[in-house]
Amino acid sequence: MADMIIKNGTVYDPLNNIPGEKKDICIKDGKVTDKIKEKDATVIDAKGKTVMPGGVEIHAHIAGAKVNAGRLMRPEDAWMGKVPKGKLTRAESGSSIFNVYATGYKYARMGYTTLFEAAVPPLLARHTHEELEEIPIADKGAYVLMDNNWLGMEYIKNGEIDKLAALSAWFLKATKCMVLKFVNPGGNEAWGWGKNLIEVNEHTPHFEVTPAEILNAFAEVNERLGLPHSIHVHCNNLGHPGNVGTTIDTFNAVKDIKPGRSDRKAILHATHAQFHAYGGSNWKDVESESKVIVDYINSNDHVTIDMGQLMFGDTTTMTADGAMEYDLHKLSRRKWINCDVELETGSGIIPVRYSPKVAVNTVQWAIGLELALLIKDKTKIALTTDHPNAAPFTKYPEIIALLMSSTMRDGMMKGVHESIKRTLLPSECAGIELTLEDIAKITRGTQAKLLNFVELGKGHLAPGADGDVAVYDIDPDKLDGSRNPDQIINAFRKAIYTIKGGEIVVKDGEVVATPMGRTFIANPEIDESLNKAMLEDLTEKFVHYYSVNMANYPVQSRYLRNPFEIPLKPSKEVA
Amino acid sequence: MNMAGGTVVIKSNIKLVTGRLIEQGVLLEDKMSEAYRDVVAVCEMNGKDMNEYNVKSNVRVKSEFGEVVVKAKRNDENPPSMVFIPMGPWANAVIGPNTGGCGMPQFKGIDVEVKATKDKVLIVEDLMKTYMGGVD
Amino acid sequence: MAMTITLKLKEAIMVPIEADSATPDNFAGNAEKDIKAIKVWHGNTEVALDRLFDVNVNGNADKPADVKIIFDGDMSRVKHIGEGMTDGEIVVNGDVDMHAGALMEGGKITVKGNADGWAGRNMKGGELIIEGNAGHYVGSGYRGEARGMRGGKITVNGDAGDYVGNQLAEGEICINGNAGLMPGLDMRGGKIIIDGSAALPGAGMLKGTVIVKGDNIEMMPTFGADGTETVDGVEMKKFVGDLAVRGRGKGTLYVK
Amino acid sequence: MNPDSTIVTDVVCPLCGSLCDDITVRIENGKIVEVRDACDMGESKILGHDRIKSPMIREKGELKEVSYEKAVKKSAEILAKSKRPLLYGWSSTTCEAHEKGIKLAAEVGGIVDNTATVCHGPSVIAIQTVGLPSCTLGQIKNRADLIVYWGSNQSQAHPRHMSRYSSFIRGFFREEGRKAKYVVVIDVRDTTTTNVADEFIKVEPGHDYKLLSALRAVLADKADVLPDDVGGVPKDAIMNLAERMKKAEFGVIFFGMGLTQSRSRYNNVVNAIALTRELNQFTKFVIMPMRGHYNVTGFGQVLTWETGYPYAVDLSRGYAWYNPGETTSTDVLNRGECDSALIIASDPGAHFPGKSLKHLSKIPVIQVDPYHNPTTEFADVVIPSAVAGIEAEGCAYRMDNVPIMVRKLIDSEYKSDEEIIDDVLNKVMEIRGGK
Repeated sequence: MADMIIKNGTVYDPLNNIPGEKKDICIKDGKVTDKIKEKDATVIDAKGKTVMPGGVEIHAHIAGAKVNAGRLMRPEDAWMGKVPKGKLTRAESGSSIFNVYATGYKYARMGYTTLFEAAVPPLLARHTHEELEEIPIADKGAYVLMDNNWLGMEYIKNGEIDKLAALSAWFLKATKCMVLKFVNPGGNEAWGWGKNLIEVNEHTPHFEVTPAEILNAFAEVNERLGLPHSIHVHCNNLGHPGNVGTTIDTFNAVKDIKPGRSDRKAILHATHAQFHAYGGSNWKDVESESKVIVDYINSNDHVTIDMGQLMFGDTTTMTADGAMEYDLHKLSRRKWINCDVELETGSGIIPVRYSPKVAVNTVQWAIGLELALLIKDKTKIALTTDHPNAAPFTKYPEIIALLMSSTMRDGMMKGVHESIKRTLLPSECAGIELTLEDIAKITRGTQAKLLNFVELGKGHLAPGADGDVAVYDIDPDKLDGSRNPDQIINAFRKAIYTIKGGEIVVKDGEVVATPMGRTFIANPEIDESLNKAMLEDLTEKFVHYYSVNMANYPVQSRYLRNPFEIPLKPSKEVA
Repeated sequence: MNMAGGTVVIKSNIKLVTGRLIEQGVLLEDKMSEAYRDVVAVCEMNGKDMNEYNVKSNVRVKSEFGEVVVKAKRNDENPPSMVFIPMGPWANAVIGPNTGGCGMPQFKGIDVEVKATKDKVLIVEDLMKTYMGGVD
Repeated sequence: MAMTITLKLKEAIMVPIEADSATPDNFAGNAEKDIKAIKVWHGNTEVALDRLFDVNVNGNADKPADVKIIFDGDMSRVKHIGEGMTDGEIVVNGDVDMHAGALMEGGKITVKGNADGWAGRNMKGGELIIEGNAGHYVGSGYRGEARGMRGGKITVNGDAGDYVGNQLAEGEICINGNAGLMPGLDMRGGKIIIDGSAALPGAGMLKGTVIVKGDNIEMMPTFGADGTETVDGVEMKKFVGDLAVRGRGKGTLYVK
Repeated sequence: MNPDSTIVTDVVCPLCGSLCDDITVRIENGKIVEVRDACDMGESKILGHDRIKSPMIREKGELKEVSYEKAVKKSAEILAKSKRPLLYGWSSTTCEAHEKGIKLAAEVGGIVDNTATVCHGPSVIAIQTVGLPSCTLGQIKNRADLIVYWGSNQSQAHPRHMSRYSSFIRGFFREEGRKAKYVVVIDVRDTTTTNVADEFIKVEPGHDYKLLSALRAVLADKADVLPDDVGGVPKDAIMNLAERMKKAEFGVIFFGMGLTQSRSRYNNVVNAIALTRELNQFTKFVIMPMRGHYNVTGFGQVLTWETGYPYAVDLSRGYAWYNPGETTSTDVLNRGECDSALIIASDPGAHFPGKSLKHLSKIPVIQVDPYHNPTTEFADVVIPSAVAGIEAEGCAYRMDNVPIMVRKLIDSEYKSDEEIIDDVLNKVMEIRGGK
């Protein structure tokens, strides 16, 4: 691969305190470097352009059982988004749930080069990897669902945290994932009987543990294992009016846990916070309680969030929170898929149309923006849409424009439901506009920081970083984003260049190369005797209650093309 | 009872149902064998129907889509006026090819006529030859 | 100004042609040689219209309303005729393959022969007349959609296949002969009139009206009798349903 | 015991959609000599049958043995010059082969379809209409107290299903096994499955849709409109069944081709799913199609992530177009719309209606399969392959969408489906590049 120099661009690299400086970026052997010999290098003239590290997706549903079930259920969605094959590219499909090729291409066109699949049911992990391995261009990783794990809940009830750590390590390895993920903890087990948990101190049937206990125990395990990211949590009571109390209770449930590694303070990442920030008591009087979340995040360091920004239009909701999807089905009566996964978790899928004429949708739309505008430290909040739940990820450019342009927000607010008055968007958020530096944070820097992937070369452009770069058609010297949101949208929709590992993969918004990226995995080490004790318990679960033999359960290494084991920093208790 | 050309018309508007059998599954990868033909080229009928219409060995099953000779086999759990042929090449000679706009031929609930016959059951190769050449 | 384009197949074909580009919208404002060069799909190959058809162009027109297309002869291997057209007229002197008049928004299509499946699928407006028989899914929607046809009128002089007006939301479908299985399946609005017989009409319907005038009707067990009413001068039994749909089956079914 | 004897445990059975993964085999001198714990069908497949010995090309009506390279080249030539080839089968091979096959279909601009087309294709259309409240099989094993088999003859089609996942198995909340469950069979005739049921409800052929609607009407408090008899089932029996369903702690409907292949086809399934959905107003209820081939589900998965649609996909215009009734194999063949066919890991000769076979006899046909079967009679090129799941490894999806890797147990002199398709694909690209 030829060396590369991206010359004269305006570089936004917030993690290295570069808030928009004219600067050259050199890449050698796929990594950013200080200097190269220009005459042997590919030269990219970025004069008058914006240069950022490659985008990082911290939370999206892009591969696996649920995503594919959503595709299967919605041929009408696939048909609407069709793009014929090109010389290099395979046919694309989907307007809210994309086929594997469209997923890779569309992210790359927006300048994204690293993607994380946010919910892997352990039993179905092989499926996730089969899809991830077909998504072209980006580097990838995945989060394993431990929310309603039977043996995990038994260990928690018995206070066997050591064994819980061994169990978590086993599932990370067996599923080739790298983050512990929790969706409606305890609630999915209740949903196995058609019930749900609303409060963090309710007990799940039979196993008699609470969401708070589950999260507290796993947070401690997460720190002991030294995983780079904190536990990644979809709180109980998603999407219901008045749920902000549950959300804050969830945050408080892990407040006593101390970080196990010095490079992050967060203990819990609360994903798609928008869906968890509601006041009111019903669908008519629902209101924004984003302020409660904002104040909490502004004054505490143990919780970080991503937006889960909702955008108006047609999309598909899909989550491991099966009970919540059933609630949505009861509201909309639209087609509904449910899949409970034995001994582990659940899931559900519903198509949805968010309308600016609907009170609750308007409030939801406002809340995501409020969170991003009002949280002071932009390294505590990441831009997401919980793709495809609140909107497809292809809406990111519009969201960026909304955050950078109060004019655009004011325009849109004229066409929405009067419930907008029950939000902070017209009042407290008035006039606030994010800068390109802020955007560089919430779309890549923050993600890399929260995932602790900075040392691994993501989300920044210091020497040693991955040669993942996006060049956008924005001249910061001339940009009036407030007045010209369309320019922002167009620029972020189609990068002039996306460079992945030093290779040009997108030029002028078109895919020009389709290399295959790496897959990040975590392999925590566990004391042998502890592991043996845990395995005796787990074997018993397999022999009697799983429908698959234990020997056929772990994902074989052949399912990962380019695995990359991330370094862990375990604390002494487990090592 | 109506004698005609050496065969006996026993009934019309019998419903044909096709489906799986373990024995058919066992021979799934051995379809050119005699054993497969013995298991699959079979028409299960209620004993009442067999007695009433004097069926001894083979029957010719005819639908508006085609006809086929198979061996009759007594199965009293099969209701009268319903016959069962295991899924496979012989059944397919008579099932409904129309897919009802959804890709699925009608493998179950086809109106058929069943007559006793002395004709032999075709081997697979010969059955397939009946589809070759000619016009649709 | 007016333009008439006559298209005649050069030879019988096996692999179907997909002629969705051969519409008044695409022909209007074009010279003869440009019309002849318009591409249609033949299997996996895109070819110029005049490779497959003898193309005869008479006159000229700036807007689709002034364009008339005559498909001359048997078009039973030509799919998507008139798909998406917004105005103008298409006449087919023979049979047509699937998706005739699909996504049509305006104008008029007359098929002198039979039409295969999905005639008038997702139609929004205009008029589709099939003088012969029609296949399955007349005036239906695409797989997975909640709403199919949203406007316009379809008339079938002969018989129609199964699932006439599946997912019908708005518009009118008249079958002058018999309909097959489940006309008005899962419909949400609009009107279906069947002069002949039908099996299980209105199955799963939420709203709208199905009228079956023939004698031979297999009824769903889940419709509630609601007296009689005079429809087109004939006294008919009125039913409400499909009551299988919890709380939402509010369609009207009239039978003789 | 023979010193060369090897025992392999936890073998995955590559026969039906139950994908049992607890089989033990004994291998001696590179041959499988014993199979334990499989059903008769699985044992028969794993022990093996007569094979196609060599690649063949038909000349003057007779199949003649040729080199592998020649057969691959001939196959590629047929596909490369076709206007609308049909690439059908796929259900008895691995997902890795599927991926290659779909790539080949995209390259040659053809239709790609699998055996779901004549099995649970209608269930797919139903899912696209109303969704599917379901779960994995272990969930049923541990929780279900009411099991309904509707138009599905489990004991014949999936012989170990009842003992591994449903009626007979003991589960966490069902320690009593069979005693803890009430089993209902709904079918048009007595079968070996009805023999082990607590209740058998006999419905007239073609009347399942009406019976399902009647049950839904009872749930909707509209029982008063029902006639005394629906599809041969007395109203009392309908009322009782609805009540039993509402009172279950965890109910499940397993359905088979009794719904997908009879009158109203996919709409029977739509109605069964709608019934299940509505039962969740009262309790927990799920529904599951009894998928046939061991990896018919896997093909649907792969095709969906590759193209957006699960079967019957026409790639001839460069993008994917899916329309069962048009792009489904039997329709394409019945209507004579394709000009060549590649048949792999399936046997339309034995499972398609006669009308479809007539067109198959008129066009060039390529067959990739380990075994001589009725389809071979139509083939112009035959390429023998290794048996996936015995001689080649790869991913397969159980009927409940759980992915399990099938094993390579013994070596084979033949290439795997994946390798063969890859060779044909490369040859096609070579031919196209040379144009």
